[in-house]
Amino acid sequence: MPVRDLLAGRRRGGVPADLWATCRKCGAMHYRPEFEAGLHVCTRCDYHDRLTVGQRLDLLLDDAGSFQELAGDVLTSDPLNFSRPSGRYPDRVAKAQESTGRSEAVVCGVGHIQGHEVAVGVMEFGFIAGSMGGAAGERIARLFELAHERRIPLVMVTSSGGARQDEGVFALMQMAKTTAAAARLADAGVPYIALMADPTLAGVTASFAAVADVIIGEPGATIRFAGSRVVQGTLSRRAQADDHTAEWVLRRGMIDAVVPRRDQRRTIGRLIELLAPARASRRAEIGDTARTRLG
Amino acid sequence: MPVRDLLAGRRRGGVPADLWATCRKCGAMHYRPEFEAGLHVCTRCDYHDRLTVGQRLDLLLDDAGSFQELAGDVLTSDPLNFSRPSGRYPDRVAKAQESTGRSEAVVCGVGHIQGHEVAVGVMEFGFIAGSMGGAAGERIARLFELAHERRIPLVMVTSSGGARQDEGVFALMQMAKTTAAAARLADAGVPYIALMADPTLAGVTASFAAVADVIIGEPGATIRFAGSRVVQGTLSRRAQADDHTAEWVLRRGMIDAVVPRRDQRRTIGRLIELLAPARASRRAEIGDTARTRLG
Amino acid sequence: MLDFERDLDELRSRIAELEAESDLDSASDVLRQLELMQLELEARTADVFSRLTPWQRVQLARHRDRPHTLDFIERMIDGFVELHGDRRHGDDMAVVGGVGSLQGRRVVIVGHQKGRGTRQNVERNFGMAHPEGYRKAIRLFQLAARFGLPVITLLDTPGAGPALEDEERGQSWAIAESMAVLARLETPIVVAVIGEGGSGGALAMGVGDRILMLEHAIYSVASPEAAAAIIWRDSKFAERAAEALGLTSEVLYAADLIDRIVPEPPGGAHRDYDATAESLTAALVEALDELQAIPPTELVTERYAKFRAMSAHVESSPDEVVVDGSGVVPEDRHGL
Amino acid sequence: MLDFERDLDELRSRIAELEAESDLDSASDVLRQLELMQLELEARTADVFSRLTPWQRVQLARHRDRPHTLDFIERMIDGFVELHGDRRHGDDMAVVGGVGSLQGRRVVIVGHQKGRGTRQNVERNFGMAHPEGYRKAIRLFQLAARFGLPVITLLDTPGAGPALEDEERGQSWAIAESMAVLARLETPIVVAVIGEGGSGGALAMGVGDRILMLEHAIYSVASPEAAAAIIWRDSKFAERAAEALGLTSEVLYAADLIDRIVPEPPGGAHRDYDATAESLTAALVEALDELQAIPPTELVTERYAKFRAMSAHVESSPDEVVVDGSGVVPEDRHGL
Ligand SMILES: [Zn+2]
Ligand SMILES: [Zn+2]
Repeated sequence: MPVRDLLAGRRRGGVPADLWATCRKCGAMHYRPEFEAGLHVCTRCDYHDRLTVGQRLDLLLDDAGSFQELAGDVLTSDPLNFSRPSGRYPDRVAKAQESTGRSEAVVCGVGHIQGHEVAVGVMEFGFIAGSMGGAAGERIARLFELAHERRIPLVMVTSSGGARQDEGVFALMQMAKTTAAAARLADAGVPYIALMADPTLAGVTASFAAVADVIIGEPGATIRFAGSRVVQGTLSRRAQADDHTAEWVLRRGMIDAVVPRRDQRRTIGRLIELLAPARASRRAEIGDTARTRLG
Repeated sequence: MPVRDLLAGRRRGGVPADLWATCRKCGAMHYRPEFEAGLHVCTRCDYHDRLTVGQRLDLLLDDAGSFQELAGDVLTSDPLNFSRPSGRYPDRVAKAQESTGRSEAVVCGVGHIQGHEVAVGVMEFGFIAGSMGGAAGERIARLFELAHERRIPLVMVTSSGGARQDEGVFALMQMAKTTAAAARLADAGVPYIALMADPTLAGVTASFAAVADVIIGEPGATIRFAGSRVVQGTLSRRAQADDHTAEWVLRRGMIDAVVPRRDQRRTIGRLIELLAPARASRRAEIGDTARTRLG
Repeated sequence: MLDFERDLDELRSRIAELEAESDLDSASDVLRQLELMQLELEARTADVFSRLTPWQRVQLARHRDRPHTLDFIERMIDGFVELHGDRRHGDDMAVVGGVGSLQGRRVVIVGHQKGRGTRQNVERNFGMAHPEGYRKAIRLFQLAARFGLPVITLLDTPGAGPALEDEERGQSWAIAESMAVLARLETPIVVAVIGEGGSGGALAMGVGDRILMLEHAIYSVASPEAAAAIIWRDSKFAERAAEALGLTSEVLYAADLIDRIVPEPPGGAHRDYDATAESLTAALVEALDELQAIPPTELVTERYAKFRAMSAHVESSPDEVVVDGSGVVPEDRHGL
Repeated sequence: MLDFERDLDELRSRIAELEAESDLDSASDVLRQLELMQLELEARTADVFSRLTPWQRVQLARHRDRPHTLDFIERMIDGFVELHGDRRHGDDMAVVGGVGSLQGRRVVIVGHQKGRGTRQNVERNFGMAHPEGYRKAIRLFQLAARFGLPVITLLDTPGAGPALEDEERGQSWAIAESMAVLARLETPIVVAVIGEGGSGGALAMGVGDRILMLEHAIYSVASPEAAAAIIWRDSKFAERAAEALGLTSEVLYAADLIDRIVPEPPGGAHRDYDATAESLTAALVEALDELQAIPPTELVTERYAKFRAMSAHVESSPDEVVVDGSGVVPEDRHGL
């Protein structure tokens, strides 16, 4: 490990923090190179740790390098002139942009999974808790519309605390907007697969994520309607640590499967193969048109 | 009371049975003329006693005398050459026909409710426990098709133990046949209202009855999937007397309302008024055609 | 009785006392005094209500005497038949719905239903719908479309039920499905926020062609208390959250997120149910009559465009979204 | 081991013993003896199975070693992805389903799933689906139609769950809705009764364009035990009920209630899973390929006609159904 990394690492009890990864779920310590080689999965409790958009694209796409971003210049505005103790909203956005290297809490675009051209959206929890405001909602809606126009399957990886409070009802309405866009895609017979990663909460669970044709959960991911602070508050009486995991919602019939990270690309690829509407023949009609239009 | 009636009545403890009606639910004894004036409703427990087809049509239609029966000549056959300890199937049918004065366990036709022309089907529990065999299924399917063709609302009054065992899989298939006919009516935008009377069980509950647009239960009616003898057998562990009443299934979200007998015609009439597709205008287009075709 | 109502109420009591003491034969100066006090009450009411803070609006929207869905149905709908149940799990008392007619127009009307008093509030779960409530609503929406009836929804909920049993039965899935169904429902839909428009629990029934809002109703991404808990990590900052969230009808109308503010009688909806219902009826009838003229498929297209346009975002280089070297989002959609 | 299998099994054991004792170098008379015994086994199997009573067929259909839905999926479907849950209440283990390909044809396949052994049987509720099982199936049927995939259903259940909790969640409603959805599903549907086709619980997933039935499967209006309880008021008359109910594939084929009997290997499906799966695959593929050529809306029309024709009734004066003075049922429908 280079000295500058050691110095950069925050230290805990004398251990260079960056050299060790602590499981968010069970607290187990993992030697970081091994943890990363194991796709950020806890070997003790099987919790699948949060990934950055970059890590996720690497894992999901055949070739993350050829991913083409859509609507990357759609950025947040500050409709309510919102301010929190932790800072003005635009400053918080700027800080999130800086720390994540992403311009919003969701990155959308086109890539390939197991050889299939796919519309892909990945949420970045590191960006203001992956919250959905107007810009994120706009990007997601455009992604659904792109998949619709080009008749290519859509894959969304969700990780979000819900609607972004700082945009008030503007953020709330993104639930309706993205859900309506997803519903139109379903009517068009184009498959949409959601991969719910840790955590998928509130306004994201209860909108475009829940209406996917097939929903896959990541092991250990928290999936819930109530936001985390709401649950810590007075409203829910008996929520427990093990409630609301992917495994829990699977038992309750809400998702189709819990799939470990190492198998996700293959499983999603297979689902696309099985659900995509007669690709071979349609490609000639629609795919080519889209490609022509796209240059 | 004429002497011949007194003689005809079976006697219980010296009381002429016909002079008194015993509540099937709570055992209360009611002076029959009062009981009948009260529409066969128990004044103690509000149980709505079973009615004959004739009584039901009197209660439901504006003018039972102008009821026109449909497919009354569709009669049961004996596809399995079935025999029970209680007799050969055709003999049991003949006996039922004699005792009820009806040719099958369901009587279908056209009448008027609150001035609306309506396709009406009424099941006769006294006819082999209101069971549905091929003839009943055929009559019901034709009724749905008649309502479809003439675009008139349909009202079904159910009271049945389920599929008629004596016809084996022929009887079972009536579930699919009648449900499919009801589904087609729904697709055509013609309202279908079911009135579940005591008892509505098994193959009738789980077919055309359950897919009605609006389902009304009669107070105290038993409504259930499992047939009565199945429940008395080993399969259901904790069924209790009060389970599976109309009130119970209402609380569980399965029916729309429990409506007392005295209000049923008005409620159904109002529902037809509200749901019937633009009758005034359509009548000219479709109603007249149907009327022409019907002479 | 809210703080800011107290002062008005004292005046109101004095008028009532004076009225009780006086009679038709009272001296004309007593009658004149009464008239003056009436005028003063009106002026002071107008004054107080013109200066309400967002937090006071929240309190009004939640006023225990505020008319709820069934109060409106009773006054607006003729021949109402309540329809119960989701045909799957239960009959949620926090959502009521049925068929009836509004000034001669056949409608399906569905709304959140709050209770009054402890017993009713428990029964109605404080207006917080369970999943089966949304599924009942979905069933009624589909019934409406099947028979060509327009849909009216009345929004009045602190939010969807957040209890463990709500999670168990898929609260998120029920809400999302309700929005998805409404988004494509081929019949006119008019939404009216009548009290608390609380978050996703309200929006679940809030996707429509026209969004009306009673003057003192609120509509919010989260309850002020929840937002305070999220933002200030302390629900005591609810008043401040109410100010920050932009939840009043005026803010939302200015932001184009709602279509119309429906005026309430002086002193708020709870001062005069009949007048409020009349005001809402007029607005609903106008909206329905406009929509009735539009073909259902077109309604769905316009409804999509309406919600599609609800956003607040900027594009660093508009009209140039680069995928594969050229724009994929047609220019004509940027306006949405 | 069923009674009538015991005799065959003794012979089978003796063959196995002799085979174990002998080797490649054994005297040719030993080998000849073995061969003769093999032939005898085959002949006796054929004989026993040609004379099976309906009750014995019931026992075969319920044989604890009989292949179940997942055994078939494992052998017939490539790249199967199981999809879980009804998105409303739970994931019923008594119904399994998912997507995969059958000899290169993309399909949605759904079936009842029985367990083996106590633990599995409890988990799978003995193959008796709960309402959420049918609702999962409905979801998958609709998914199939959305993406233009044909549906295969495998029927193998004693009947739908009759417990109080099944009633609570609307067992009747789930079954009826499943039939209503299948009746109108715009995609080919092939039904195969693979074991016990028990009453409405089986028929819920049994509405399709082609109804296949494994040779020794049964399909019945009620389980023989339930029918015996209803008819003789004693479930001990099950054997007699089995005879009376007409539940074998031959009877149903003769009655035109099923379209095709799928042969099982000698000794029954449980003797050779692979051969049974191959036999079923061939029948499914043939049915699918026939149906694939028919436009979906036509499929729905023909499917309706198919079930519409399933009856056994007489008309005292055919073609004269009198309403308002003239016939309402068009003549061309009498043939259905
Ligand atoms: Zn761990
Ligand atoms: Zn009684």
